[in-house]
Amino acid sequence: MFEKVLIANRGEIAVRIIRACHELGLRTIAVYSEADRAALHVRQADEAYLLGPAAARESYLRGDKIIDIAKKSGAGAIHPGYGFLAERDDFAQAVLDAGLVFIGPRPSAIAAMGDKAVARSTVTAAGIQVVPGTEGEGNLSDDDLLAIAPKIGFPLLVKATAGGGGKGMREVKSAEEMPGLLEAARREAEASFGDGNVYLEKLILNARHIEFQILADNHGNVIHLGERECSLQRRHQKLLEESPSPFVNDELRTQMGEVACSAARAVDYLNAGTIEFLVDKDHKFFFLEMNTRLQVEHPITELVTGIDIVKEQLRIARDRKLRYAQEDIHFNGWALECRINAEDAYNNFLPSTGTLNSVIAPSGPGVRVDTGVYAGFEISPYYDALISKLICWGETRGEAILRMRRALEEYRILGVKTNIPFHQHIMDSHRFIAGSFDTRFVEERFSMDELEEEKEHLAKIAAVMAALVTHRESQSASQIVRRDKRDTSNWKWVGRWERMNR
Amino acid sequence: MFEKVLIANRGEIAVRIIRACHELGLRTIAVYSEADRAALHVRQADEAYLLGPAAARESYLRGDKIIDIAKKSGAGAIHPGYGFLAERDDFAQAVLDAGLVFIGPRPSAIAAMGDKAVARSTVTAAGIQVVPGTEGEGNLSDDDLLAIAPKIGFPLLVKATAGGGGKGMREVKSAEEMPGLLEAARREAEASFGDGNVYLEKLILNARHIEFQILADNHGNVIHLGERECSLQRRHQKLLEESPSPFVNDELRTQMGEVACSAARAVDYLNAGTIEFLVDKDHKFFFLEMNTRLQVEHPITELVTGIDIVKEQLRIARDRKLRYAQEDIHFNGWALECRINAEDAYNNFLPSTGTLNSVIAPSGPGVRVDTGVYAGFEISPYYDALISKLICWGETRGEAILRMRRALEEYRILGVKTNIPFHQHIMDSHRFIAGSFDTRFVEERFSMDELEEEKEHLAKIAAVMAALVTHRESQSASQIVRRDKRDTSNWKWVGRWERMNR
Amino acid sequence: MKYFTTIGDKQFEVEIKADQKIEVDNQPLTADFQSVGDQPIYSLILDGHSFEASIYTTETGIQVLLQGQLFEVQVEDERQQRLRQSSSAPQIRSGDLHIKAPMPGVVIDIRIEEGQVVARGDNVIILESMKMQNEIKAPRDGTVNRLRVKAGESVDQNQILLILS
Amino acid sequence: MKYFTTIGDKQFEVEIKADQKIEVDNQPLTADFQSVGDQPIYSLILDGHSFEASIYTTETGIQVLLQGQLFEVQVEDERQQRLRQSSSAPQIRSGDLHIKAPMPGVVIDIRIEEGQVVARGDNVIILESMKMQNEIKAPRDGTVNRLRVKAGESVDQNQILLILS
Repeated sequence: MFEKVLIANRGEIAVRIIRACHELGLRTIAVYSEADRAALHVRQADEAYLLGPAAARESYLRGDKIIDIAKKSGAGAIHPGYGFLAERDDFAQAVLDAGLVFIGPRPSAIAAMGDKAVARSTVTAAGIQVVPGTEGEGNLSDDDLLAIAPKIGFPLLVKATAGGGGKGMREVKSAEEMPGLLEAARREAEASFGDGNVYLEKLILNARHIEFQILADNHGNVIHLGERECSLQRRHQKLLEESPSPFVNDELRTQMGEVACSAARAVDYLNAGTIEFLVDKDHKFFFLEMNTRLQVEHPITELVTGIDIVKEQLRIARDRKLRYAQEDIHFNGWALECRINAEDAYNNFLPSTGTLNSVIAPSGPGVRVDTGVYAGFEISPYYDALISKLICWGETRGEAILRMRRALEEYRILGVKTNIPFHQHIMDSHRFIAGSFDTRFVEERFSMDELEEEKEHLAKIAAVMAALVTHRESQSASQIVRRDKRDTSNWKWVGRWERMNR
Repeated sequence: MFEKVLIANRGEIAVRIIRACHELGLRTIAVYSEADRAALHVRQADEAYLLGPAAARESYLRGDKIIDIAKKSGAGAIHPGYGFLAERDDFAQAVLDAGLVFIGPRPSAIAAMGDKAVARSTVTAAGIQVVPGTEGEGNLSDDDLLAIAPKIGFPLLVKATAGGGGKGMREVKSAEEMPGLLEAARREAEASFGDGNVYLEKLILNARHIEFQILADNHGNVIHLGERECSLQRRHQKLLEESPSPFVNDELRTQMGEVACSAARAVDYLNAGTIEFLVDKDHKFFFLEMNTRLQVEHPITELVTGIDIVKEQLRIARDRKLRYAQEDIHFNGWALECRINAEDAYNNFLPSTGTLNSVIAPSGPGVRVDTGVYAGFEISPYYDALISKLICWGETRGEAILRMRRALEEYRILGVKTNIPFHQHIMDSHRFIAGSFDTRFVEERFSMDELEEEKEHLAKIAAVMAALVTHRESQSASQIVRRDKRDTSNWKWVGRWERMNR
Repeated sequence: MKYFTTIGDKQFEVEIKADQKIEVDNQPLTADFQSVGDQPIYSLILDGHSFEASIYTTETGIQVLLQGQLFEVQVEDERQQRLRQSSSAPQIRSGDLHIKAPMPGVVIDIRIEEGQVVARGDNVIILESMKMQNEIKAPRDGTVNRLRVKAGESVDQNQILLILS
Repeated sequence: MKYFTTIGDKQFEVEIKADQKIEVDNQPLTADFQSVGDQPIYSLILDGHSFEASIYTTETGIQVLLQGQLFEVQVEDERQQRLRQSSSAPQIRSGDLHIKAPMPGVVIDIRIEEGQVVARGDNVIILESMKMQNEIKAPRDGTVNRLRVKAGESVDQNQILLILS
């Protein structure tokens, strides 16, 4: 079995995987682009090889080069992380063809779940309810889609069949605006995935986005590790996740968990994966899609189950039997994850790039930070904006929220703007605290400009600080003049002094 | 009940307590010396008041000032942390007299356990076996001690009755050397505690230092949270602790835990405390002393029991009943703590002071860092050398060790020398991995100069790096000269260039 | 030294005296104000109350990020206030406004043409960076005077995208 | 450029060529060597193998702290090696040695007197700092030429404690 793992990724997830490997005594190989020579995953791995220029298509998407490096360096396995090549069945197949272990599902399962249209028909055949829409058929023309749309009903969603992460997705409110939005979705899908195919899905109102983590071994065992609540999104990007969901009771969890395991079995799934559901206000749930890889938000499940998912991935890839049966999985406490992005929360969440001048990460009991950056590292525009994941555990949801509040307040990142203030507002939001939110909450019922009443007195403090900074700047400006004078001869000093006091 | 807590301490433990308070919605008051204006506990607390100059006796030991600040600022309670005023019964009494809550035991319990001679007689009366020595009597003269010593037998220990932390302690191998060592111990005890009293204790060979965490509420409940293995010490200073102890089985744990609870009951104990035992190679155990306060190494117990000890302290101080009975306490996995000190592991562990230029703390699953410092903070010579506590949890002892290894390797602290290399050597030590060590291990059977075989190839790497640094320095030195020339006029440049090339 | 500060519709008068003594709206307070670790983070202990904020000076004022809340503060000293008050008419906003790229990226789409009239908040350009498409909005009403980029073009941070007049 | 390095009884010849090419004992290797974040931390990728070390230049050589292991490395270039090899006799250690305080603290005890002969490793002074008593040892054999501090005295870092000759 393999003793050396190549990690075909960068950023926090590459660091996360390296840590798991080292803790299992496995050696690690990093790959990196020219922009990432100083990145943490390169520094921490046992070996590191340059892939190419910064642009992903010339580096982290170069599956051929990566397999080549794996073979030359004696890696026995490749872990793809998430994003980049993680859900490319052709890459997974090429890894296997090269005689290496792919730490993830079989290529057939990636393919079946990767085409969202195929995925829908596959799980429907297994008796699983999907979100109503264009069932089972890919490659539909615009004319077909425009004809089917009124039968599904508006509002509906146009989604890329190869999609993920909200790319190539458009919400359509009426038949009139559909042609333009179809075109935009196809264009974005083509640009993002090299595949302009789209399908339609009914837009379920007041829905929650809830997903189940599953693990499947090579010996026929499939278990789930409970749910993650991922409803807090902005432009279809998840921002904050929690486990368990305040919306899911034991009965619903058992039902949904069983369906999640069935969906995984339907594609003969192997390794870690996630089944995403939409849940309506009546607790009715619909299969949305399956992510055939490690998920960004996997740590919250780790904190409530005590299971290290990445280590389980490695064990499964080494052909081990799962160490847990479903009845061994117990949920303890509550976990929240805030995705800390280099985005200006006060300026329309525009990405922010630059060198991190200072980073003081929160720590202490119940706090975990997964990151790939450090003070002195440069946040470049080439990759996504995720700086770190701040994960807090508490005995109860209340404790987890209070802990997250203090952790966010402790977190100092200087050099780029971040969305930490956004998360602080969420943690103060009465709706969030009450657990009453859905996928539209952030965009429709949340504002960064609202000031909680108990924070109104801070305006005065801000005014004092601004005055003190202004005062200090004017003082130090005049001090520089005064300091100068000591270096000059007396007659100069007199002249300058007189000019200043005129 | 109180809503505002004054923390009469500094450094990592002040930060730890502030975090617990904030997570319970309590407001916090920091106190600080002139050396600590920029310290993390001052930055994080809701309020902060200056005590006085850097020296502890003019700041953190000024109980009168601290109580005064508590009263003026409306604090309802004082948490003393560890060290400084934590085990001063007169301070605890003064806090109560001022109408405030002391977050710790009753003054009578502090007094009973604080005088080690009284403590020994008290627990002996409760039927608990103590380390043989001068029982129950304080204030013994040198003549008395010299007369008793041969009856106890050599080697023995001279210990300060007011002692702790290895101060005022001397090991005596023979009657001949005893007078001089007695004098040294008394002098150190007088300097450290203002009390030159000492007592004698038999030196138990091949002993392990194992302590039990206990919690006691104001409603008659006393429970223990299992043991901590603290045998890895240098000059009687703990360096690395783990929980559970590889030496303690379930039966011994139950026995020792019961004795620990009895010892606490013998002094009508309240709040969190620790009973220290010496355990000989035959699993026979002896009461050593009780620490009537929060212990530095409390986090390892938190990680294996899931109980937040500082929050329990606050709840107990608010007169709540313990939320756990003894049968609710379960031990899960294994935890290690490395004390990261500003000490040069390669130069006789001499303290190292200076400004921290850069700090990259390890993070990720199972890693906790408790600290009071950050990049830019100055480590001053006024207080102890503890920079942070690196705590790792694992499902098994093996996983915890492997995780600690990778966390130590990730940890970067620049600006002062640290003992991180010491901990790295320990984690590589076969004896430590096998769990076969006692309190003498570090001093007698451990060397920083030993190089594990698998690290021998690193010498070549070090040589390459040293050559590259030398090369770079010589290159950049010549570059600086070249850069200069652009700022000077041509004739100067020619002259300089000629001089250089002569 | 006296400073007049404005945050939205709130105004505070801050007088800075010697030895950490200040007055806020004539209320005397003790202010221990320090920057932390040579970074634009400031710690303020105001009559014993401890606050910490990131503070940036921008073209439009001083931004104070305090407990997750961003305050845009205008600060004037006495001389500046006198000058402003003595100018008879309110200042008329005029001149060209350069709309710059807030980050490096690729221009994906241009929603306006030269000569077009735009309103504050209109999307003018879509810029792709960090795998996200970002809408650049007009910061005020105006006419597109010059367009300086083309769709598909790579731009650096702070590169001028268009000029609004 | 060729460098001769010594670590204890091991010797390595490191030749630095252009474009990340080096030779170690005539074995050609590719070395990508960079400092990280403007700190004395260096990342080396040597033929694909990634190492990171803290490196300090001291009076006695170069200290490389690598995976918890401290290596004291002597580095000479060709010219320095020639010079050393051409000097007929081994260099005689001579002159005064200033023993300095490694950290600020208070002198608790002085174990020697002026004129006393000490051996390498002897405790000469006890310095209290960070609540700990620390033994200052003689770095080599010698005679205490001058004692510059008294018991009870506070000293700064690098203050001279005594002179050994």
